[in-house]
Amino acid sequence: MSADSINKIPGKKLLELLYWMMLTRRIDDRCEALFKQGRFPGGIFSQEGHEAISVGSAILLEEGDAIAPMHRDLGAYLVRGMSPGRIFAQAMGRQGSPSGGRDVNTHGLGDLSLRIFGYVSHLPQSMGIALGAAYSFLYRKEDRVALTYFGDGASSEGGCHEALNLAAVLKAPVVFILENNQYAYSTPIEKQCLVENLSIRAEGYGIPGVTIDGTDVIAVMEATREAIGRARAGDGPTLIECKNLRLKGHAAHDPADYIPPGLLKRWKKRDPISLFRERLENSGILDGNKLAELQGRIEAEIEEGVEWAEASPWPEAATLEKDVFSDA
Amino acid sequence: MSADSINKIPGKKLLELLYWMMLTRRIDDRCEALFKQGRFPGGIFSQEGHEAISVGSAILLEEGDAIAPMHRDLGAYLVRGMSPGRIFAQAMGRQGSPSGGRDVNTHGLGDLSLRIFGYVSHLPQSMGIALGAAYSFLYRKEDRVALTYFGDGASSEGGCHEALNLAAVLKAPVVFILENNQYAYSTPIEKQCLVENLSIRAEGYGIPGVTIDGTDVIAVMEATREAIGRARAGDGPTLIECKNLRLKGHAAHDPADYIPPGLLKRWKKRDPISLFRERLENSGILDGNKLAELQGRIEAEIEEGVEWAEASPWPEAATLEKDVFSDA
Amino acid sequence: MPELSYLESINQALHQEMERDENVFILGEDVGEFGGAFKATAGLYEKFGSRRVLDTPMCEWAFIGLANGAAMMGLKPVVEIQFADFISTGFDPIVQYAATTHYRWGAKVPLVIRAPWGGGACAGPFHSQCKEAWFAHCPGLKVVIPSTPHDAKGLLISAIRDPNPVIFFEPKYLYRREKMEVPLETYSTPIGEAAVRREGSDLSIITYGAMVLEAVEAAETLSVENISCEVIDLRTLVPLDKKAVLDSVRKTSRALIVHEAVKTGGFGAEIAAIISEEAFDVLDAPPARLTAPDTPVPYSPPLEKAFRPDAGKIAARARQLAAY
Amino acid sequence: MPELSYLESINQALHQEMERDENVFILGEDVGEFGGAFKATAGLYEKFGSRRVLDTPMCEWAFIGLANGAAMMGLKPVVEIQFADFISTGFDPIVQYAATTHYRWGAKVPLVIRAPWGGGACAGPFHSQCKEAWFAHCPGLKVVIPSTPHDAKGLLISAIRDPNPVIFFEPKYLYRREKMEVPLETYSTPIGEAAVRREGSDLSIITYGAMVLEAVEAAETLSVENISCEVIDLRTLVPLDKKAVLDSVRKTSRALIVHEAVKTGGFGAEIAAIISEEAFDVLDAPPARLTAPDTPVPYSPPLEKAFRPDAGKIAARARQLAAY
Ligand SMILES: Cc1ncc(C[n+]2csc(CCOP(=O)(O)OP(=O)(O)O)c2C)c(N)n1
Ligand SMILES: Cc1ncc(C[n+]2csc(CCOP(=O)(O)OP(=O)(O)O)c2C)c(N)n1
Ligand SMILES: [Mg+2]
Ligand SMILES: [Mg+2]
Repeated sequence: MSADSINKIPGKKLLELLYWMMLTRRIDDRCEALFKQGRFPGGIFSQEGHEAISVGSAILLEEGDAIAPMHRDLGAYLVRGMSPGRIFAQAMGRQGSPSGGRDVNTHGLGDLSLRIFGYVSHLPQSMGIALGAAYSFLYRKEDRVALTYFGDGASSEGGCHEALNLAAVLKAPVVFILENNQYAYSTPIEKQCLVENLSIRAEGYGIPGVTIDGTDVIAVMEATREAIGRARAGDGPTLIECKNLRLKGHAAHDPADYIPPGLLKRWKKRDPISLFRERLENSGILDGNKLAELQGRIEAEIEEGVEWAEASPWPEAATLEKDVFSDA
Repeated sequence: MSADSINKIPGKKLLELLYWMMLTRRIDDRCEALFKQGRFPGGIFSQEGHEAISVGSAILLEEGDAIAPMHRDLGAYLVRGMSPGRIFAQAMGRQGSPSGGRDVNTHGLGDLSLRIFGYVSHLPQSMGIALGAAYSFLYRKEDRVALTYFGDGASSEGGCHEALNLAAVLKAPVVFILENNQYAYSTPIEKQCLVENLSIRAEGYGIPGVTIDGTDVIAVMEATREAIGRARAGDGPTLIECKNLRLKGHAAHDPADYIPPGLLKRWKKRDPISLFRERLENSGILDGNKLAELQGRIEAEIEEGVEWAEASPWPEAATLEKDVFSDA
Repeated sequence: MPELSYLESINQALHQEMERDENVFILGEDVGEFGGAFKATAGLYEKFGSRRVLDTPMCEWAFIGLANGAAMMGLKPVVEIQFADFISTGFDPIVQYAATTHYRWGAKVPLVIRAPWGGGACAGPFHSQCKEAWFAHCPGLKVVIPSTPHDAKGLLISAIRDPNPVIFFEPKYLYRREKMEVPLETYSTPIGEAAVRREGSDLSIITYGAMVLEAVEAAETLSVENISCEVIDLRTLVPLDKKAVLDSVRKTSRALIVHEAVKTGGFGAEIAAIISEEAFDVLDAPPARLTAPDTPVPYSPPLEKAFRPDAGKIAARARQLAAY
Repeated sequence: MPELSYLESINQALHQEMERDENVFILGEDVGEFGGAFKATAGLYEKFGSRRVLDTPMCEWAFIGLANGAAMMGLKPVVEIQFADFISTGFDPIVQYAATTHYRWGAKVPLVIRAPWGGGACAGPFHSQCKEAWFAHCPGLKVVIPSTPHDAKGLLISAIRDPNPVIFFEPKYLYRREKMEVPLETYSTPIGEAAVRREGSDLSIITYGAMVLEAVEAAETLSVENISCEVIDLRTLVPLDKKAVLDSVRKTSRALIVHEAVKTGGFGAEIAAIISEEAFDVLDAPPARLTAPDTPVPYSPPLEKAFRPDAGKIAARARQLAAY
């Protein structure tokens, strides 16, 4: 194999990317297992196949930047500092989670101290929220950026159009990442739009748009880096379409047998983590020892997280009516 | 002047176009006067500068086709068979109007026997309605088309995006006419979008889009003819952007002094009716006699309409609670 | 008679109405081959094809708008909203267009909007909402919430045959809970008629949706204590069967109104207002409301349990009221 | 003290709060140079520039979403909806995001949504709506509807300083109707406190918005007939000043609830329910509601006049109630 573009990136950074992606995947696996064991009162979304997108983009944020993720961005939460324990606790409905048991799975998994905005189900609300954060940066003349995500499904919602156009008009420092995983629940992309690349819509707003391989964490990082640079330079928003496939069901309850086996097989070969691991191995950055070390660290963190979550108490019924309003 | 493209069109048709445009303008003038005389309990929208768009497109519809107009499409109502009297009666709040005094000005000016859908204020609802009519044609395998209109302002609303994309995906026989009159109330187009031509957005839906001169009734007719042909042939929707300027205020109460005088002056020279009249005169299709005849006919119709409307009784208070629901 | 679940009953009504009337069609997200998030539309795509069982992209505004337009052209759209919570995303075409059009210029907009509704499944703040009060406050909309498999079928058939827009909320808590005998043939249950689920003389429990089950259970508990409760299942909020409510209250002189929706501005307020306005003279106790508190719907089991009324809470409140 | 109209008072509050707090900014359609459809934001653009007085394209969803995001970042957005009727177009960011976020994960969303609201101006079904009940039914939103120039200023200032999302409806019928003395300095009128507009002993008229004026006029008429009416102006629906309502009803034993919104599911039902639940023992007559009927708001003068409650209708209903 000839020189890989990753050689320009420090090995440490590359291993960091791999770590976050593997951590994301293993949490996802663990969530599926916990769900099947009945340890989550509610459901949980699968993240498989999305790790390169959430990790490769969020990794570029600096302190003070803001992020408004969607439901396949576990990686982004982790990268931005949300601990696995709090994430498990959220799915378990425990007091120690960001929502204190009030919201389910990755919904409402917000923490302003990390500048992570919790989302609501109604897609794609997060786009408006990120735009608002971006407007606050303009307002205060801060050199910051907001990053947000939406799916191919959400791209058909009116809000997506409004947010993109308003961001364009305001030249707001926001990066919109479209996670085109080819499905909205059971609905394939061909039933959602006629265009080959959804990024073409950027032209209709007069902003740059690109389509990239969403299974390639380096491609995601490079495209995001460019977009963030543009945002910080005052040149406004960018739309980045990342193509991938959701490798599991919409949520843990969904066997997703509507995905044609051939399609799934093709994309399983493009598992973002395997691909990246191979590249690192081929470039001599990763070896068996390092991998084992990473895996060990991850398993330990996950165990610790699950334990922490399970030790977290149930919310007390007496708190039910607290905090509907803020007092000050 | 060299051969004008209008020479391909029968003189009778051309005079018909002129008639409808002049009628629209004169009704508009009369409405303004009636409003100022306090004979309308509510407000009224100005149509000036939009006549070529509404007339040049609606003229192509056949019986059984459907139309969902917006608030600058008086011409379309007239062409499709709504009598001036009923229109005046609507603005006056009389029983004889399509809404029986329940809705104001061109709102709710619907008549299913004419396949005209009354609109609601919430822009751009009519786009969804027209799409529904178009879907009914597909459903019943009817060779019909639905025509609808929206403004540059409404183009920023989410519904616009949803309707265009859904129409594209369904290959629905619907023609979307964007009346880009450069203002949404007081807000100029530069504050609404960054693109030169809004028709570029069609590409993002995989459908044809064109931008044409909205002051040229023949250009409107030709573009609409093509779009309708495509729709009837099963090739789906088209977006036609017509550029013009709203020559008066947003509504009769609005002096519109936010429009730069230079801009207004430039576009007043492109008054769609004067332009067309000149062309017809230059081509020898219109002469003083014919013009006078048209004018006379129009004035008589308007007089008759106003009289009819004023003779129409006020709705009775006792009917207030009728017809909220349909009984059968 | 075959025994059907609530969900099977909905599915059967859809099959039968689509067979009966060429104009009936289904649309929404994932309603086609997939059969809908809850499988309410299972088998329809196979039988009727993509023209009559239309999978849409995610665009509640546009597909409800489409339904409005198609309805005015004489078709009979049956829209599925994936969860009732998402009905707010397609709000304008419902509350502004569909609700007002017949009044404004005489066009009928006969469509049905079906939506899996309500809580009790640890689904969190956005998959559990009960916002029927929003729609009851929009003249021109009918609001139907059946509580049994039998009514689900009969009322859905009525809704499809109704010339008006009908918001049809289906308590998803009941989807697979209890089966009951449901006639195989089509039948319609009239919109606007409440049902007496249990007769009683001491107290009227007035409710709808999944709370009917809880109210009946509470009534059974209380009957052992010699408190005789009548349970009124409103079935439709608009039009409201005022007569059934008032007849019951005139008989019992005490009213307990129960719903899953939050208290302030809930439909229970309307019922309480009507009772106190029109049966004031017969009341032996103030009309009482037992509802969810004024919070979003919380996810975690201890919180959702505290949030949601149930048989135990109903019985406790009824006891108080009976002793007033 | 200068005399200000309702509109001038709103405008002054905006000027003063923007001067006081760098974080306060305005956004909406035509709010900039144009000063808003009703001129409520006149002069602000000139003074504070386009960053703090932001003209948006037509996109209620996105600009309210933007306001949510900005609010969580510590800014204080004051959104203008051109007419309250269009609030349904930006519904999700309000009822789903702003309302629930503090409860769900602790972030404050301090924004104000101002909207010219209500009828009486022959503006038809889409420029006259009163949908406050929708928002009162969403825990997490405050709902404020001032009825005087003095309150308009004081309550808008309170709303801007409130750490929660506040829906602020301005009866446009009152915008230019009556001037009154309004202090030049800033002051805040507490959210959640009703005002007694007129004291009385026979009957309580409980109302808000433009109906306060009509109720006071009715009370004056009735005083000549020796019927003494107390007029309670709720001023805020959420949080509701239950004490003021109940105190008044305990004093008069009769309650007439008046609003411009349609009857079914209107906020009047909530008031009637509360009164009958909590002041049952003192009531000498059923709590009565006088509201608009259940129709869209009709345009034509004879219809709108019949639709809308006014002093005459209030007096007539109050007479009946007093004689009950
Ligand atoms: C407005 C709205 N309508 C419907 C839903 C229900 N829903 C949840 S996720 C989903 C599919 C989302 O697809 P996409 O945006 O492509 O994201 P993905 O799940 O594929 O990552 C749907 C329909 C929703 N959340 N919001
Ligand atoms: C959803 C919505 N928001 C706000 C308004 C108020 N409004 C009425 S017309 C208008 C401007 C419309 O501009 P455009 O679409 O360009 O049409 P034009 O009036 O210029 O023909 C506005 C803001 C509305 N009707 N609908
Ligand atoms: Mg997807
Ligand atoms: Mg315009």
